[in-house]
Amino acid sequence: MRRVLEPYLWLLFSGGGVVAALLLPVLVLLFGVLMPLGVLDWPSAAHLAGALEPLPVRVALVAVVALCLFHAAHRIRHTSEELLGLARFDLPIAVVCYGGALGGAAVAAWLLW
Amino acid sequence: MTESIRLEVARYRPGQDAEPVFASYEVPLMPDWAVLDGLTYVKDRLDGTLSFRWSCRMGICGSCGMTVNGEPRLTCGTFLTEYGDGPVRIEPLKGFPVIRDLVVDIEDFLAKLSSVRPWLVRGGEELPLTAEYAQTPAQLDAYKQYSMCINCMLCYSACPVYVLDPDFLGPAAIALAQRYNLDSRDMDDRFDVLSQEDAVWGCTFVGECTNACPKHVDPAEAIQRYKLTAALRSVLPWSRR
Amino acid sequence: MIDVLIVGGGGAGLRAALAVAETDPSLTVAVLSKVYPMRSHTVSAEGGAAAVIGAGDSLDEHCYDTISGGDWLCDQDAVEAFVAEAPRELIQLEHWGCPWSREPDGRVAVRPFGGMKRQRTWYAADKTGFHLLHTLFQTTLKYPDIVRYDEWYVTQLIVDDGRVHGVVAVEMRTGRVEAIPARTVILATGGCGRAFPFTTNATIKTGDGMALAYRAGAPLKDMEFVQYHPTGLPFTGILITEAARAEGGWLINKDGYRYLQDYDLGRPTPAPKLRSMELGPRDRLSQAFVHEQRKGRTADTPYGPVVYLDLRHLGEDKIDARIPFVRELCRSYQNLDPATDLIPVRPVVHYMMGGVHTDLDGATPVAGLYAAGETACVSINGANRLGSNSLPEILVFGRRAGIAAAEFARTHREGEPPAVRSQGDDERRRLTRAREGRANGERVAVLREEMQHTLEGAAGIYRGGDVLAKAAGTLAELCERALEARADDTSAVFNTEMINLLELRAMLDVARTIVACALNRQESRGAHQRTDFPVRDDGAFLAHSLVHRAPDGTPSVGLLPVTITRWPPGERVYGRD
Amino acid sequence: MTAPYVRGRDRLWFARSRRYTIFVLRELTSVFVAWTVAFLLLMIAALTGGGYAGFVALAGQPWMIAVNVVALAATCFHAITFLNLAPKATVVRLDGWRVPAWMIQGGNHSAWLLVSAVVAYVVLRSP
Ligand SMILES: Cc1cc2nc3c(=O)[nH]c(=O)nc-3n(C[C@H](O)[C@H](O)[C@H](O)COP(=O)(O)OP(=O)(O)OC[C@H]3O[C@@H](n4cnc5c(N)ncnc54)[C@H](O)[C@@H]3O)c2cc1C
Ligand code: SF4
Ligand code: F3S
Ligand code: FES
Repeated sequence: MRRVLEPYLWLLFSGGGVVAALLLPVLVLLFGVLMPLGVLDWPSAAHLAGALEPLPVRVALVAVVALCLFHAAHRIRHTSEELLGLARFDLPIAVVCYGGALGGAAVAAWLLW
Repeated sequence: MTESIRLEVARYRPGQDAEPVFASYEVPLMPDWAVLDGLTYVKDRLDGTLSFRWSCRMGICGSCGMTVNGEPRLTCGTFLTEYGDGPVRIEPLKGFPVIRDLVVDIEDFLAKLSSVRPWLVRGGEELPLTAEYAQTPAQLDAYKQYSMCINCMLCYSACPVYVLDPDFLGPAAIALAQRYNLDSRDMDDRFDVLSQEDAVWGCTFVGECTNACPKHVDPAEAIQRYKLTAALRSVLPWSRR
Repeated sequence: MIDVLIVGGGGAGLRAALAVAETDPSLTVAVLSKVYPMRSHTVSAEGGAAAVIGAGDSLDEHCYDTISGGDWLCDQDAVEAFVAEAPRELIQLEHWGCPWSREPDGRVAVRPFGGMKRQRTWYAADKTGFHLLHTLFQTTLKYPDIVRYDEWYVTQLIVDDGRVHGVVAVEMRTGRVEAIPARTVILATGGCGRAFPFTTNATIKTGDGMALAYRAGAPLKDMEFVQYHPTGLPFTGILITEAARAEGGWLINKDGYRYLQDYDLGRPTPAPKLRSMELGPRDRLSQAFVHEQRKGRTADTPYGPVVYLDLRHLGEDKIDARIPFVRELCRSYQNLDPATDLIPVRPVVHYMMGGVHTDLDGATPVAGLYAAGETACVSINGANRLGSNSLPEILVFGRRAGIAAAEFARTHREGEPPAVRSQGDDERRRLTRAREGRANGERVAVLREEMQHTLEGAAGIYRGGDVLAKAAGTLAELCERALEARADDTSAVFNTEMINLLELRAMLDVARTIVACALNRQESRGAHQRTDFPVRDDGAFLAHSLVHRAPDGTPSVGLLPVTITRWPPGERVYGRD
Repeated sequence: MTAPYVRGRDRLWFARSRRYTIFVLRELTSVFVAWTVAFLLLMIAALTGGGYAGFVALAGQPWMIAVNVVALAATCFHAITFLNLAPKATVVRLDGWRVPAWMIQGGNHSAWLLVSAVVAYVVLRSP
């Protein structure tokens, strides 16, 4: 079964890697560091909520969340197996990792609708 | 008087040693001696029982790979002077069963190599032996780099995935499969063997294979390129070559 | 029982295996080799492989170049067969995937080479042998029926009643000694450059096949003809391919003078000119070096006198495109860059023109025993091989030997004679003795060095009768001492010390035939130059040397006429036309 | 007995060379990628469900800032390595000429800067 899945997982992983690379650093920089430190002012809730309003933005956000989480899930799966020598538990590890990613994406969709 | 340098050489004599032990030898430190020259000096003058493989001593036969101070190296192309005052620690290639001393078992690789069909596959069409298949220099360039592999196994030894999981098809075998895939005369894409959990999908892109390769084959690149090929082929089933 | 057992996994051996597998899949074929096939010495060949393909060239011209290059000692029927089949073989390699260098329109490219009147040398950059060997090896993987015995060392041919029945071999990994029965055996074990101290040859080139055949009663031929390549790196002996000169490199002495013009090799021109100056034949170039040295015009290094190969005027781009391996080798092993520095070079033992005497199908006088490749002497190389003739030779005659052996195996279906077992048992006892610890003999390396220096001193570029006679005695005595050589290693597993000892004994046998043949040939021809007989003597010596092993182990040399078909002996002319 | 020696699993392989360690660190950035996404989800939850002020207060906690500084470093490391490695999988040939890796990498990094600027602009432009 996994032979069939691997190429798809890898595509999701790679896509997620690109999206995470392009978007995440600036987002943590703004919301996680500069605004909490007071270097920049927090935008108003209304402004941000307004930015989230258009349908395409919401769809894109769900996609971004899903891809980034898939990226993380894929790497965590492989690295944990390599670091800890857990290759024989690949199936449960994979289920947990990718399941987590799917769950995250579902949460995002639920929040945005 | 010539200076000397100490070699610390891993010895494993089956039946005698339960696991490798180190033996120390002093050899002359000559400016143009490779590590291999140090080892042949030991064998010729100090201790005839030391076993290791070598042949061409010009970096092309691929038999003299060993672990030198922790790194996989071709010993005929690694100079003693690189190691200052020494000592130089010489061990068999990591990741392979040790037959004796510095000699490792590479049968596993040969089986893997055969499995990727490393020969030109022509779907029925064959020209008579009076004419060659045309191939432009650019078409040659498309695979040339991957045809440079000397099967020295340094990349396998450097790859943590292979060392942890010997079922992984591994860098050189995949690079050689790509050497044929990208050859304009070849008509196969070896998807059945390469797009496997233990084949390209087993590689997590550590990239050490490429760092270790003495012939600049860049197996890491070969593998990542095939991942893209295989992924596209899976998503777009009509995109077979 | 194996139908065709091939000893040697180099170009000749693998080509033979493919010939059998492709012509008659019902036969069992095995390749037995002391190293993994892709480690064989064919891997080191750099420059290229000659075969007529193109406009402006002809088979006759390739024949003529080969025959005159060989100083009329080639068998001309063999040369004609070789030249006619070489193009087909190189195209076959192309069809198997060999990455030959190409012209912009996609056809195979050719380059000039020493002693060749036309551009006919196919090349895969300057790793021709490497690509050729890996292509052959990988193609054999297509045939799971080709059984491989990797890292098995053959110690003896099993011969009974004038016919070969198999071999005795040691599996290096376990030390197991086995008698392997076979209907035919093809020796494809390569040359024996390692019998000399300074050589381009890999450490595995120890003349085993020649010694095996010789001990089994098959004669060796033309052993006195040892090729010195003019351009080896001084310490390692690593070869700087002739392609470097073909692409336009110059040989200069310590004063920067292109000295070859003083030795009847033509006038210097800026661009390379075929069959002239640096593109003269190897024997003449190596001899010129000795004269330069006597005139004090070579430079001194810790590893002996050198001249220089100058590639600087070719420029970085051409060097990288055509001879990248030369640059890689110079950088890694000599710490210099040919784009900006001169390369120190000196003549180095490179190739054995002689070998096991065979007919055009590789058959030796022992029934069922064949030989091909550098270990054989079909006699296309005569007194001096032309560069880039050896790779096509191993293909053409590897294939021919394969087909002939297959035919022999098909028509000789008898079972295994008792000799297989009994000779196997005897050999096992002998080998056990070779491995028994002997703490007080001389080390293999000491004996080997003495042999190498004896041989170089007597059978180098120039030879003299008295030195040769003395060397014959020294070598005979070394053979005795080798029987009592010291053995530190008593282990069965991967005992390379024992293999080295067996290789030494093989080289000693071969060395004795070289000296005996050189002593017998009282003339100078090609690579064999006698100081006491400085001219060619067609009246007495337009003949091959044929050397048999006498029962007491001494070589006995006779002569065999050369086959002349269309090219009567003439003067060798280079650089004058 | 002539059995070959097989070395046991090396539990500390990733500490054996600096390059292995860097590889493992690169892989572990994915934990922070996941964290960053979670953090942003928290914010979205606050925006859509009310409680934005609470989120702002939480984000201002010193430990939270510390975690996010690490996350910033990790995501940047991820971005640099990921964008640099991309040319390995995508060999671009124009007319037989292979586009060199540095050009592809340069293109990727420019895209990264551009996207970051656009995001910052959208977030920060005055309402
Ligand atoms: C540096 C260099 C460059 C060269 N360049 C060129 C060139 O450009 N063009 C050209 O035409 N020629 C060139 N030559 C010559 C040419 O490469 C060789 O003559 C040719 O490759 C010999 O091939 P082979 O198959 O006969 O033997 P090899 O390739 O030497 O193979 C010998 C095989 O026999 C096996 N063997 C030997 N002894 C035993 C034993 N006792 N038991 C079991 N197995 C055994 C070995 O394992 C090996 O597999 C070059 C040679 C050298 C040294
Ligand atoms: S890819 Fe490189 S390192 Fe690996 S076996 Fe081939 S030449 Fe050696
Ligand atoms: S080191 Fe190993 S994990 Fe992949 S990139 Fe090379 S094969
Ligand atoms: S001895 Fe051949 S590669 Fe080192």
